[in-house]
Order: sequence, then structure tokens, then C-alpha cells
Amino acid sequence: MPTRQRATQPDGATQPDGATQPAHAARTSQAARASQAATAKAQRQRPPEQYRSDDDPRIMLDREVGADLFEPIPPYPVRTEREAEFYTRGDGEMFLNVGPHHPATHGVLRLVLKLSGEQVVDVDPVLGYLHRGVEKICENSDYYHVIDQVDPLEYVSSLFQEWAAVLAFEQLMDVEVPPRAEYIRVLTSELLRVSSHTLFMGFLALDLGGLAPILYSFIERDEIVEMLAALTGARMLFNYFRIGGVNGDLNHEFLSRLGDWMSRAAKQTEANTGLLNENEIFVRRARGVGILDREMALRFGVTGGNLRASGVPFDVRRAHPYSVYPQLDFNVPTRLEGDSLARYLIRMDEVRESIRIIDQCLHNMPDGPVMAKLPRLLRPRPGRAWGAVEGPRGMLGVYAISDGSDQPFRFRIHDPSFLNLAVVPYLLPGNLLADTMAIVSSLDPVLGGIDK
Amino acid sequence: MSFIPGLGIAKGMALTLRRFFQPKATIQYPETTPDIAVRFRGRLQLLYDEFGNLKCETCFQCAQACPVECIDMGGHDTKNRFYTHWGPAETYGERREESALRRSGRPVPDQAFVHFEPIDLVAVEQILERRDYDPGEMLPILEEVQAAYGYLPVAAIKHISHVTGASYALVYGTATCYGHLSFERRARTIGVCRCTSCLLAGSGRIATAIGEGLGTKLDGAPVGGVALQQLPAHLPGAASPLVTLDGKPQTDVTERSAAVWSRSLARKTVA
Amino acid sequence: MDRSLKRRLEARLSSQLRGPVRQRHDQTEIRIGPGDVPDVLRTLHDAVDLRFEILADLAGVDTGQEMQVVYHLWSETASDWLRVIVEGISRDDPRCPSATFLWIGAEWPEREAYDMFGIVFEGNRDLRRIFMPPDYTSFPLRKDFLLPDDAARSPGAGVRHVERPHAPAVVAGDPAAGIRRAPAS
Amino acid sequence: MTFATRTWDRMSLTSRLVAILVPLALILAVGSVVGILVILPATMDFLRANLPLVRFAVAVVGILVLTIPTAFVLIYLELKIIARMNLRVGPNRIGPWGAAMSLIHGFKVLSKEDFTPTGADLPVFTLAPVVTFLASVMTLLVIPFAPGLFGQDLNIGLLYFFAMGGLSVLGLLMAGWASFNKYSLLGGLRAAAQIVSYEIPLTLSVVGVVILAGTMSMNRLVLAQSGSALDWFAFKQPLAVLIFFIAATAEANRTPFDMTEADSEIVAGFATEYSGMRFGFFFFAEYVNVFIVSALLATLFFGGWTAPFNWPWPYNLNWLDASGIGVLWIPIAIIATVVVADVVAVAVRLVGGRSWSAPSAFGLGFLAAGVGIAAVVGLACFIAFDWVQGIFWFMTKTYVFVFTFVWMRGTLPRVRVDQLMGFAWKWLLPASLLNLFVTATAVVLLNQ
Repeated sequence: MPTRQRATQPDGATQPDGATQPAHAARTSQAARASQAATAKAQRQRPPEQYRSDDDPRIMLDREVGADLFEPIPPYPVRTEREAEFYTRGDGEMFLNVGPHHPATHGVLRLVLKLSGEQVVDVDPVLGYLHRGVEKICENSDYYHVIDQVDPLEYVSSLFQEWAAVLAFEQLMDVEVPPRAEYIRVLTSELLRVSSHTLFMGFLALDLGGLAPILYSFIERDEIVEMLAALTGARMLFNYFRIGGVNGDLNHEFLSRLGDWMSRAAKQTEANTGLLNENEIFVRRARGVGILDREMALRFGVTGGNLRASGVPFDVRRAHPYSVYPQLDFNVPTRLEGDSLARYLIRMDEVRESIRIIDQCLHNMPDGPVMAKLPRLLRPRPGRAWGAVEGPRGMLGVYAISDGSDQPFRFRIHDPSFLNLAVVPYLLPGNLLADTMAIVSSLDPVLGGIDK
Repeated sequence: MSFIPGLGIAKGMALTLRRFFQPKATIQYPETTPDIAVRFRGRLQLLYDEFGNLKCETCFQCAQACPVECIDMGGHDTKNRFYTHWGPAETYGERREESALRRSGRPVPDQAFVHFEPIDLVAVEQILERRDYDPGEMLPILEEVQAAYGYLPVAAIKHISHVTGASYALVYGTATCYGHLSFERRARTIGVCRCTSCLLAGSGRIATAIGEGLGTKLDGAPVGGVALQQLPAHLPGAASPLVTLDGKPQTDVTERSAAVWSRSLARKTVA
Repeated sequence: MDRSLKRRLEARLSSQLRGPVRQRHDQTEIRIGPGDVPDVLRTLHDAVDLRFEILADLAGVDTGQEMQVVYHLWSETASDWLRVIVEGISRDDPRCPSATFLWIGAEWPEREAYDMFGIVFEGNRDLRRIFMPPDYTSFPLRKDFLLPDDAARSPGAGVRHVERPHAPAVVAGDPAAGIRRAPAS
Repeated sequence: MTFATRTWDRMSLTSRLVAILVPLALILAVGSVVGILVILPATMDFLRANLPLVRFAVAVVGILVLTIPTAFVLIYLELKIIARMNLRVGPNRIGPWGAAMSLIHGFKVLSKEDFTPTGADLPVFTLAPVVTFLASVMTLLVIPFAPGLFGQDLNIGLLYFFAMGGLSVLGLLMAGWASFNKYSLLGGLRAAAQIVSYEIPLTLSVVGVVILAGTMSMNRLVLAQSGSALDWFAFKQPLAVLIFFIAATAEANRTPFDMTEADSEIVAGFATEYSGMRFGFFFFAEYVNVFIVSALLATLFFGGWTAPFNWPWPYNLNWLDASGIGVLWIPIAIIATVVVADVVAVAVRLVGGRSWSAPSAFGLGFLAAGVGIAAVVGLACFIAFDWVQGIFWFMTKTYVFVFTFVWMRGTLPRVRVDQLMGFAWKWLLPASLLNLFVTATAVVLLNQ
């Protein structure tokens, strides 16, 4: 690398309008654009006092320290009836900001709690700290690109998100996926479901104070992730599914690692969960906390383990079968109590079911191609499609509209944790501060998917 | 939950005590490295072909496609003319691609800019005006610049990327993607044969006339896109004195007409 | 392709349907106007032979000429997903009745639709921005959203003009009505 | 440039050395002579005059100096044990097996800036860690480490212990209130509620022991338990041990009762706004608390420094006193180390062959000799002095309980605040009252 000195004066080439003005030449062609730039410049000078965003660091400087440092969180006037009702404090009540930088929020979730003493009176979840505008990016990228844009959404189990997107696109392009690819998809996704539920168990125990379960679950997860890295090439954001199949066929390294993991999978899960299932402290903290009854669960649109813990046996793999699930024999564990303990036990049953599914996949894995024949440039005919998949946290849906060009016209992502978290303002009031963590982590929200 | 109150806790404690003595799962990284799968895509390395030379020829397609601009690469241009570098400035502290820097609002020192000769940018400005500074129509812009200058001067590419705001990699990537766009000036070469028969027929005087017309001497640097070179050997069956333009023999090139002809050639390529 | 569902839908909702019940792969699509959203959803939810209990998704769509709100519903009685498209919502003042009277869980997706498209859902108790900072002025997912609009806040004041507004082109008689057709390449 | 500096510049190195050392030697000589003749006897008889005061001063300084290494050892133990329980290796890069890890923690905490948040009222904020740390450290004064080895044998030792234990809550409350942070406030109030409600069963469970022993002085309590393991109070007061153990974990804010620093709920409890050495004081106070509570458990219920069984062979032989051949032991020890080192070095060279270079062989030999001699001397002291035995037994019992506390921290989740309170008032208090009642009736009936 040739060593460089920093050039003293800006670039030497002849600049049409003087070298000093760094910003690029203002667009003269459209008056509208110019006026917009002018308003933008004006707005940037001094944002209106009353509407300054709370994330603006200057807010701390010019406000003297004192009682109002505890003033209600939004510095802007109240806009909706719910916000008015929440941000008026009764006597003896205080606002407590749990998050966005807090050890127990799964990602960057901010819960504004209205506490009286240790008892939670009301909750207002504030989202958007992890919002990357994935839907906007997907509208500007071609169909292959969308798949790896969708991975970081539910980063703990990203294959499911890919599967939903791929399902929708295959419907748009009427692509026939070869059976071996379908079985590989089921195999890898169920593996990821096991690792995601193991992590759930670890984080639930961590939020309740136990140190050991989280480390045992990470050992378990690391094995599974190493195995998937041998197959797909990535540890977390796999980018493995393609429209019409999968990226690579099963190789020896993946199968051998899967083999010795399967030999001790059941015993290891029993041992890890044994630490929590009968532990009196854990059970006392999880039982009867955050009870979500059947009716409210349905009205909130909660899906996945949280819904099945409230007695509704809705599992997309059975309710609306896709891929090769009809040929696989597994049952959908359901419980009736609907409290945190039920949600935890449901997920442990699902891990056993997944291990059964993986076993069946391995036994009757057909051979043949893993990828359907597709043109290099994908331009599906205009139309709309909805692909839904049963992720570890609930139903993952993708609603894709194509307008015939090589970029999707609208790419809507439905994340289960989004509605699972919407239950929190209904479940938390009345519980103690310590229970907020138990309930929130039993719902297992992943903020990547919520904030999109 | 078992009926004896403390049993669950005791079982949990027994498990952790048992695991106290079991073999550990930690890999002492620097000493023992974990066996990473063959298909692992996380390795950041440049590929070499079996002859040992680098497969990458800095065509910038990957830097252009990378959504988060995380690819940092640099290297000499395929024709080894100048050094191109694309990548996040902060990591290397030196600034390469000024439109990214401009986005971050800092002044724009760009060393790579110095190496090539500045050109008259008026033509480029008019083309961009017609195309409404729109990076979406990068290909037509580049074709028109090629038509205007005979080739794609680096200053023009820098200016386009500077003005339209499109990243340098996008412009450069589009240029390298298509065959008909070239970074090299189609230098016109006038060949003069100096074998004995041609010298007798006056090719020496023609050569000097052309030299004056162009302002160079024999085998000197090309001026205005036209170079004067000496032909190695006389083409069989060609009339002497032999004068070729880009290899094609020219007829009736006399001493007087040579100067005018070569000057007009030079002006044409520049216009 | 659940033929019986199509018959049941046409029998129950014939008056409110705008256009035929379309079916493709495993989805059935009906289009209704914004005015009759409450009673269509109510019949879909309460009718004995329909019983669409689970609201799978509520999405906003900007087709360039008009705004649409799309509900995806699931019921044990049907083997298809039901897609209810509420079309004809004007782009400059998009209003649509809220679905929170049936599903409380619709509150947040509606907040997101408002945040991204500016669609105001009457009847939603808590319609404020969910992802964007509260003092954000424009609606990012609308088709006429120009990134410079946001550039006012970015220090560089400049932007990669990679994205440009889709010029809305009306195409008549196309099944996906109102969607811009790719330029004839 | 004065004359001195000019000459100093001209002088060479050696002459400069001489110019410094000679006057220094003179002063030392004169000073020592004067000191021995005049000052020493004066201090000696002053000391002889008020011996107990001096003894107390030495004890306090000894304890203050002792707590920091104990805290370091406990931190290191906790890091390693919890890691190994979670199938991990724990720190092993700094020092042998990672032993210097807690030392490094100490330096890191010392070098960090201790930042005071805006709005915190400064005096209370800075004094809180001092109160907590001193309160826990002062309780070590009364704990009998070995027969003669204790800070101060107060006849109300136990009462003093609980009084000091109660003071540390004050520090937590001060920290919680002063750091102008809601999480700290919650943490502080939880600490107050928790320790107050667990103080009562803690003290009541100990009253049974006091009734049996008839005294409150810790030393005599241990003497009351001398003899074999069966005389320990643990077997006479099984319920009291259980109550004391549970109440003690709550007292030391250890899992499953670490509500004050519940990191998943209220970030770091009272210590949220603390950083630098202030946080270091809280950090060390917590581990000193663990040491104290396990020491107390060992002293009160498992016979402090008494051996678990009657020592079969004679002990307390005073081989090593100055009069006998005691003094000769020292040269013998030195010669022995050198001889053994050479023997081992030669053996290693013969056996190991060329691979062992001379210095490393000799080094190995010296190491082996050192270990051997230390073992021999240790055994000799163990047999000879009773306080060496005392320390050995006391430390093993205490570190067994420290292991159990750390073991619980590695396994159990945290209890909720109201369950914590309910457990204390509804279960521990009645149990300790019952235990007290039963002991009292038993003592009255037996004395009949």
C-alpha cells in the first residue's frame, strides 16, 4: 500500500463552482427540489423548541437539574387519549424507565412503567430503537437481495424469516420446490427451533436471577450453530434458503455433527431443564404470573407458544400446513393455565417435538436436486402473495406485492413478537416490578423482528 | 413440583456440583483453534488461482453491491494506471472516495485525484444537465461522455460521482461492466516507415512535417490523442513512402499535406 | 383454492364486495370499501360458518394512486388464508375505521401503518408513531417519500439518489389494478 | 548557578555516590545509637504500661489489613467456582491459574474514575460505601480465629456482632437515597426491608446457642463446644442452624435473596451510580460479609477452631521455644533446603538427560526443596502450636460454608421481594421462636 500524506488542500481538479463549497452542486433542474432543500436547511437550523425529540442529547444540557428531571418522559405535548391517561401521575406514583439500555430487555425495548411503590400500575412500551427500515430497503433491492435483508429481523432464528419470504416469492413465481429441498428446510428450521427454545430457557432463568442455565443453553446452542455453519456457511444470519430450494446440499460434516448431537440431545435437554422444572424458587416465581386467558389471547392476535399456553391449539404447521409438514407425525403441545410457567413448559415440549421431527426428516430424506431451475433475473408477474410459517415465537408472515419489475413493490413483514409484546400493557399492571421481567421474558420477544 | 419443599433446589444444586467436576466446554482460543467448517463463509480472504496470482481485478462489482458499504478494497487499475481505493474512511484515517466523505459533511481531500491530468469538464456538465444528474441513468451518461472525450477520463468519473452523489464504485462498476466503455483513449497512431526505399521516397521529410504539425517528435508522447511512431518493417507490396494510420496504409500523403492532416486528426479526437 | 369459502363469502358479503372474489394458491382475496370495514369484519368474525377468529396481519399499502389497508384472517372453517383489501382510501387524507373493536391486538399494527403511511384509523385509542421519533414529520413508506426529506436532519445534507419516486402510471384492466407496470424493456 | 550545582555538575558518578552515601551512613549510625539508648526503653515501658490498648490497636490494624486479601481470595474463588459449575474454565490467564485476577480487579477499580452523578448530594454519596465497608469489617474484631488469636474478647461479643451487622444496612440506604437514581432508591429500600426483616430470625436463632453456652463472648462460646464434634451446637440446635443459614444468606444479600442488587430488575440496585473505588468498597464489603457470615456459622454452630475429634497424639509440645534447640532450627532449615535442592537437581539431570538445562534443573530442585521444607515446618508447627491447628480448622470450616454460598449463587434463581418478606415473617420468625422455646424448656428441665 503506497503511504499517503494527507493532502493539504481539497482535490486539485478544476471544480466548476470553486473548491471551497463541499456540498454537491444544488440541483437546479427542479424548483420543487430546491425549495425542499431550503426548507430542510431552515428546519435543521433550530428545530421548534416544543417538538425537540427526547433522544436529542441537548435536552439534558439546557434544562437545569431538579424536580423536573423526573418529569414525564415525552417532552412533547400529549397527543392521544391513551398517552394522556398514561402520563398523568396519581399520588405516590412514579415513572420508571426500564430500558432501552437495560439488562433484561431482549434487545432494545423500553418499557415506561408507572409504579406505585413496587407495584406496576401501567406500562407504555416505547419501540423503534432498532428500526432499520427493512421494508423500505427490501423495496429497493432485487428478489435475491431481499432474502439476506430479512435475516437480521429475528436474529435468534433467522431461517424461519427466510422461509416465510421464500414461500411468498415462490407463490408469486409459481415455482415448484423439489422434495429434497423441502425436507432440508424442515430439518434445518427445526434444528434452529430447538436452539432458539434453549436460548429462551436460558434467558428466562437469567431474568429470574439464575446464572447457570444461560451458560448451559449457550453450550447447546453453539453445537447446533456450528452444525448449521458446516451446512450453510454462516452461524447466525444464514442466507441459506433460495427461491425454489436451498443453497447447498447436505454434506458429510453437517450429518456427522448432527448424528452425535442427536445421540445426546434428549438427555442434555432433560438435564438442562431439570435445573428449572422442579426448582421451587423458579416455579413459585413463574406460576400464576401474567395469566393470559384464551379470549384475550385471541383478541390480541398472539400466536405461537404463548397462544398454545392459553389453550388455543393454533400452530401454522397444523392449522395451515405448508411444505412437507402434512407427511410428518408430530403433535402440538397445548396447556390451559396461560401463565409464565405454562409458556415455559410449552416450549420445552416443543423442543421434544422438534427432535422427533428432525429424526423423521433424517429417516425419510428423499434424494434429488436441492434447487429448482430458475432464470438468473427474477421478474415475477404482477400479483400479491402471503407466506406464513410457524416460527419459534409464533406465526411469521410475509405479504409480498410484485409489480413485474425486479424489485418487490411492497414487502410487508409480520413478526409474531410484535403482537406478543402488545400483550404486555394488558398483563403487567397489578404485578410487581420483579414480575415484569418474568412476564416479558416468558413472552420471548425479539426486538429485531418487532422494530423491523 | 415434588412434595418435599427443598428437594427441587437440592436436585438443582446436585446437578451443578456434578458439572463442577465434568470436563469443561471452553476452547482456549489462541492455543487451540476451533475447527471451522469448510463451507464457512465468514473467512475474509482474497482468492488466488492455481498459478498464484490474485483472482480479484478490482472491478468493484462487490463494493458496488454491498448494501452496508463494508467492503474495503484497493488496488491498481487493471491497466495499472492509477490507484483506486474504495472503503470506509474512518478505519484507515485516509480519505479515498469523496462522495462518501461529503455525505459525512467533512471536507474532501482526495489524494487519488492528483495522478491524472485534469480535463475540461464543461462537456460532462452539459451531459449531466441533460440527464438531470440522475444516477439511475448512469449507463447513458457514460456513453455520452465516451462519445465526447473518446474515452472515459478518470477526472470525468470523479466529477460524475461527485455531482450526482452516486458512490464512486457505482460509476466505476458500471464503466467496467460494459465492453464498449473504455478507460483508454483510442490513441490514433501514425506509422512512418523508414526503410531505405521509403526514405528515398521522402518519408523522412513527411515524418518531420507530421512532427511539427503535432508538436511531437518521432516515437514521442502522443499529443491530442495522436502518436507518431516508426514502423518496424515495410509492409509487403505497399507503395513507398509508407504512412499508416492505426495500421492502415494511407495513400497520397505528401510533405505539404502531412502537417495539415495530422493537426486535423489531433483536433478531431479532442473535440 | 377453497371453493366453498368463495361461495360462502359471496353469499354473506355480496353487497359490500367490490369486484370478484379472487383465489390463487392458498389465498382468497376480497376487496371492500373503507366505509363498510366494521360490519364486514364483524360478519367475518361472528358468522357461524365463517368464524375468522385470528387476525394474522394488518398491513398498509401505497399503490401510487390510492392507499390500501390489507387484513389477513384465518379460520378453522376455511383451508385458505382470507385477504381483505380495503381499497379506495385517498392518498392525501387517508382514513380508515379501526379494527380494534374486534381485535385489541390490531392497535399496534395500525399505529405502524399510521407511522409508515399516515393512514389515520378512526377508533384507535392510541394512534401515535410507533417506530419513528415522535417529532418526525414525513411518512417513510409512502411512494412519494423522498429520502432528502429526511436528509434535512442528516449532517451531510446530501444523499445517494439511488432511490427515486415511482412515477405512478395508471394501467387499466389489469388484475393487480393500479400497480405500476415495469417500463417496456 | 550556585556553587553547589556547579560542583555537582563537574563531579563524576562515583564521586557523586560517595558524596551521598557517607553522610547517610553517619546519620544512621548516630540515630540508631541514640534510639537504642534513649527512645527504646521509653517506648517499651509505655507499651508495658497500657498493654491492652496496644493489643487492641494492633488487632484493629491486623483486621483491616486482613480483610482486603480475604476479599481478593473470595472474589477469585467465586469467579473460578461459578465458572467451573457452568462448564467453563474461569479466569486462567493472569497469574498461575488466574490467581491474580482479583488483584487486577482491585487495581482496575482503583484506577477507575469515581464519578458523582448530577443531583446526588455529595456527603451522603461519598460516605455510604465507607459506612458499609467499615460496618462489615468491624464485625471481624470479635471472631476468634484461633485459641489466642482474636481481636478483642468482648464478653458481649455476639451482641456487638449483630449491632455492627445492622449498621451496614445504613450504608446501603444512604447509597440508595443519595445517588438520585430511581433504581438505586428501589435497591436501597429493598435492602432496608430485607435486612431488617431477616435480622430478627437471625438473632433469635442465636439466642438458643447463648442459652446453652451461658455466655455471649465468642471465645467462650467456642470453648463450650470443645471436645469432639458431637459437642458442637449444630447437633444440639439443628433448627437454629437452618434458620441461621437462611437468615445469614439474606443478611449478606446473597442469592437467592440478592434483591438489593437484582441485576435483571433494578440494574445494580443501590450501587448503580457508583464507579471506581467507591464501587470497590461495596464490592469488597459484600465478599467480606460472606466471609463473616460463614465464619460466624462455623464459630457458633460448628465449633470455631476446635478439632472435630480428640487429637490422639500429644500436641502443644514446645519444641521450638528459644531455650531448647529451638534457635538451631533455623540454620538447619536453610542447610537442608540447599542440600535437598542440589540432590534433586542432580537427580533430574541424570534422569531427564540433556533436555533439562542446568539452571532449570537447579530451579526445579530448589522449588521441590522449598515445598518439602515448608511441608515439614508446617507439620512441625501444626503439631507444636495449638493456634496453628486452630487456624487450620477454623479456615476449613469457614471456606466450606463460603463454598456453599458461592454454590448457591451459581445455581439458584432469585426470590421475589414479597415472597422474601413473607418467608421471613411467616416462616422464619415463628420457627426461631419455637426453637427458642424448646431450648429454654429443655435447659430448665435438664437442670432440675
